[in-house]
Amino acid sequence: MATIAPLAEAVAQVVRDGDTVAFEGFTHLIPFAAGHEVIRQGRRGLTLVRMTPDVLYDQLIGAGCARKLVFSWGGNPGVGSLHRFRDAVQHGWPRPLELEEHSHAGMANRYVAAASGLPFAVLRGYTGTDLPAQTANIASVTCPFTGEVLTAVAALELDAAVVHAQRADRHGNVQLWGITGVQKEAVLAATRSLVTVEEVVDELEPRPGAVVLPSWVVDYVAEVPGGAHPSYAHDYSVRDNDFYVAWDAISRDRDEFAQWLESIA
Amino acid sequence: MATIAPLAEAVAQVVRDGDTVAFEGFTHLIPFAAGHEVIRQGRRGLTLVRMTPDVLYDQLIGAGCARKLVFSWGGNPGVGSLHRFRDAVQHGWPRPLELEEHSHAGMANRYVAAASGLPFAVLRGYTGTDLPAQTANIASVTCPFTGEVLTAVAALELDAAVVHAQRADRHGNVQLWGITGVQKEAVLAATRSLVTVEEVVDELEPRPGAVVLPSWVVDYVAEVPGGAHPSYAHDYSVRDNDFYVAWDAISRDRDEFAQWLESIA
Amino acid sequence: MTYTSDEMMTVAAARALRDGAVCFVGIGLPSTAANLARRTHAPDLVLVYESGTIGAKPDRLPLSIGDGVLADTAVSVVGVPEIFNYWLQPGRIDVGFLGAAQLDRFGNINTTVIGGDYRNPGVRLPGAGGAPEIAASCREVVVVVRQTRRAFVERVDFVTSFGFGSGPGEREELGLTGAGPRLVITDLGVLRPDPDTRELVLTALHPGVDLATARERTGWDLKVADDLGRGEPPTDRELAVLRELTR
Amino acid sequence: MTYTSDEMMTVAAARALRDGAVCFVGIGLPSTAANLARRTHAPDLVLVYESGTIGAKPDRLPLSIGDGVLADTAVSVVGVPEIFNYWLQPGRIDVGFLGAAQLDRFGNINTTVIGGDYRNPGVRLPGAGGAPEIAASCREVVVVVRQTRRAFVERVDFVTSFGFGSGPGEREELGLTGAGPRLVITDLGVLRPDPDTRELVLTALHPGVDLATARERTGWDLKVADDLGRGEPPTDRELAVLRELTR
Repeated sequence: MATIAPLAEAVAQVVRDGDTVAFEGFTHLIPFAAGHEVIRQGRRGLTLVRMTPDVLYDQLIGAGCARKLVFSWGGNPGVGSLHRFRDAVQHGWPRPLELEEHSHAGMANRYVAAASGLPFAVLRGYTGTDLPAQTANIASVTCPFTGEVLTAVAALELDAAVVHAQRADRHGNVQLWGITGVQKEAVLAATRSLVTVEEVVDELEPRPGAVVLPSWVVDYVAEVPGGAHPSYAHDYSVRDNDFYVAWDAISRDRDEFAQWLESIA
Repeated sequence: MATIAPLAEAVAQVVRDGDTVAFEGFTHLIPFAAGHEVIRQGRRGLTLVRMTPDVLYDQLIGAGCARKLVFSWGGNPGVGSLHRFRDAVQHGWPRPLELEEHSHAGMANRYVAAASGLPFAVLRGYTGTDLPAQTANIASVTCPFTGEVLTAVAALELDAAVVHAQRADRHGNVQLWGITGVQKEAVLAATRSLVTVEEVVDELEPRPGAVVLPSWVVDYVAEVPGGAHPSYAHDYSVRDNDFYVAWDAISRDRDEFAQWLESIA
Repeated sequence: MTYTSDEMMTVAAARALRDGAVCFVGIGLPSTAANLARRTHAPDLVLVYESGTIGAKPDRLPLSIGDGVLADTAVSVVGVPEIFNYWLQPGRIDVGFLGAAQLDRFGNINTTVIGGDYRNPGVRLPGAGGAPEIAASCREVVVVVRQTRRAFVERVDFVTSFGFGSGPGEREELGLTGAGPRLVITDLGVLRPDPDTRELVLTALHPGVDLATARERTGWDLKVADDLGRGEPPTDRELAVLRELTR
Repeated sequence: MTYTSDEMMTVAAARALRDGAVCFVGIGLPSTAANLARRTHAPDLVLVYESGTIGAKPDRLPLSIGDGVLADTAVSVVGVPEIFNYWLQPGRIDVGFLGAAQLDRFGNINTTVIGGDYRNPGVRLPGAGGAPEIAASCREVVVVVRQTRRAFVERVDFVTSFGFGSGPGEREELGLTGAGPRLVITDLGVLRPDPDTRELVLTALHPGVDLATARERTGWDLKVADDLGRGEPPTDRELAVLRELTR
């Protein structure tokens, strides 16, 4: 059964120094508020996992929370590059950032394997590319029936998963809809989980396209209206595209970024 | 793009002698009307595939359409045994029935592999049981990362899949909801597919929990109101439990069964 | 109130489920018992059915695992591949609740064929369904089965679902993470595996059942616990709720 | 109407999509072109985005692959694992529509690192996203990229997405089922792989572009088709729809 708790307490319980942690969200429902709380709590040595690390991960990396990034596409969608990410990779600032890089299909299947309690997943992926030479956790596997050689990826087991959703009920059952990404898989792949929600309601009225996470696979729920801003929560808010554009300038400069960091302290 | 056609034409196009064909449905949405049309058209030598062959498969087997059954649970749910199935297995009547027997988890993963364009799937399954000794298409595979030995099942590629759904729109996009079983996987695993629907509508209004099959992965749609009877279509009809009970007596006796066969001719 | 031995069995099975547990439920007696538990001492019992309904709260007993009432009342409805891969396989389920056509002294279950051989069986049964992986992956398994000499055999004719194989250490060797059958509940009493030998031992009799009957209806030399217990009869409330559910 | 070279490129890319095709669309120029096609000659073009939206019909251009408008207008929205496993991987998609930071003479694409080595890159780019499997599994691939000497290189610094490797037969040897890059559309013209050598050959120039410019902006010795074509300029309608989409 999930515990409904204030954000600071929930983050303190779920995200610990040295954790392998995913703040998932595919453009939609990115748990910014929870990520900022991680920055405030000064977590260090995190292995950050996400298919599409964007501005939130730029912030976490720039704040020095991360030692490693496991990902498949790192950019500011529709705007350009992540400058804090680049600064960490190219200049080791504020600290070096180890990379483990995949394709989306590879990452998605790594989550699926972990959510399924399997040590690996099979896919047709990475073929002919330079990625396997640089990335651990990609191997080959032979079909025992046809002899065909396919790609295997290792399960992506997480210490913690943090996602944002539209709603939870008072038992801690969670409901999210719109573009649902790999949030279910991330929560099921994690030892500990936190879901921030737009609102806690008496009853989860069924919604088309909704994914529901039963309370008994969620550890903490925190009510954080607007907790996905500048990303969005379908039917609750729209994406703040201006912030994403503004981030480009903020993040290009270490001092500007430092000021931004103070603004969320 | 799916073609919307009368049932007889659609069945003639989709199900051919000697096919490996699944009429899927997990208690709910079982495509009885399409199956009866297959009996009327006198198809022979079918390899019938289904996780839960129930009364419809008893009928197809008794009518002599099948040469093989690939399945994981064959019974009359809530009632008892399938007597035509037993008669075929135990006495070869009306013809011998070859069996390939799996667990639900194995069958579901075999469909997933085929729907995913992979030759096999990995699971923790069948361990310690007598099934692998009797069943082809179960093997072992070693994790290239951990060395752990897991179970592999071969992809379940179908010539044809037949399912029933609540609705289609005039483009042939199909919508089904309630218990959705493995219908999506069966259609995606098949070379040819037919969906019978309760009704064809102008617009598929979104529904909670609905699975939508885009028109371009469906070959034929046939409007057959009540086409799942005596099974049911969630929000359209209820399960005719009396028929399932009555089937026990009909199917126990070859002559009674023959009379039933005439009744659908 | 008077009651039948089947009612006693169902009540005993219901009592074995602690409130809040997550329970993977087969149809028939297990489903009846789980729904009885949810209506009595375990209102927060989570029922998971292999048809993909998670947290179903049926207001009447489903006649099949695919009844519409399960989908209508569930917290979440998922596809069949997902229920096995994401929910059962990783060991998220506390209790797997199974029936059996044959059960042997080491808790192995047969629902496939009886007599003859596999290709030429005496009786062809429905087969495995979800049971092999329920027996393997749930944290523990509870079996509900009527105790007869035909059902309680020295060695099952076919291992559809693995219990303890032929003794201690086999589950571990096979890499099975679930603890296996913890409890077998029959119309006569309760059996549990001996912690050392893994053989099923009679640990309690239902009210009014004598030990001789239990021995007689067991196809092997039944071991009996030193502290053989005696179950409580169904309460009036348990019987009333059960009869309301099954009428 | 006057138009920019980017507009010409987008219009040419849109024209390459036949009506009714199922198209896996990356964000940016490919998405603009695909939506332009859907609004002009290809109303039944099926747009699939890696965010899981199938058959999206956005009424305005999405700014990211995860815009709400894609979910609201889609025939079906599925999870990200499903979009890759059930929809892309089995080869159900007709056309994969990709951009590139670097592209080489054999149609290989780099969106990972430029300069230096992988661990110490000159420029760190966003990475692979869905591109490696789009390039591998779609029946064919269309690349939309501005033609510059920096982008059009002899050999990409990093193969993020495989085109033809270093020549004929390599896709087949690797077991790739898709045909690979069929068309590269730039702001200057159109390139296609030579059927024998698989090297990209300039097959058409956009109106007003001279061959010398195309050669100059290519980092390898550009081969030119004997029957070098000349594209049609954007029609007024194409430009009007494009500008309506992107304003």
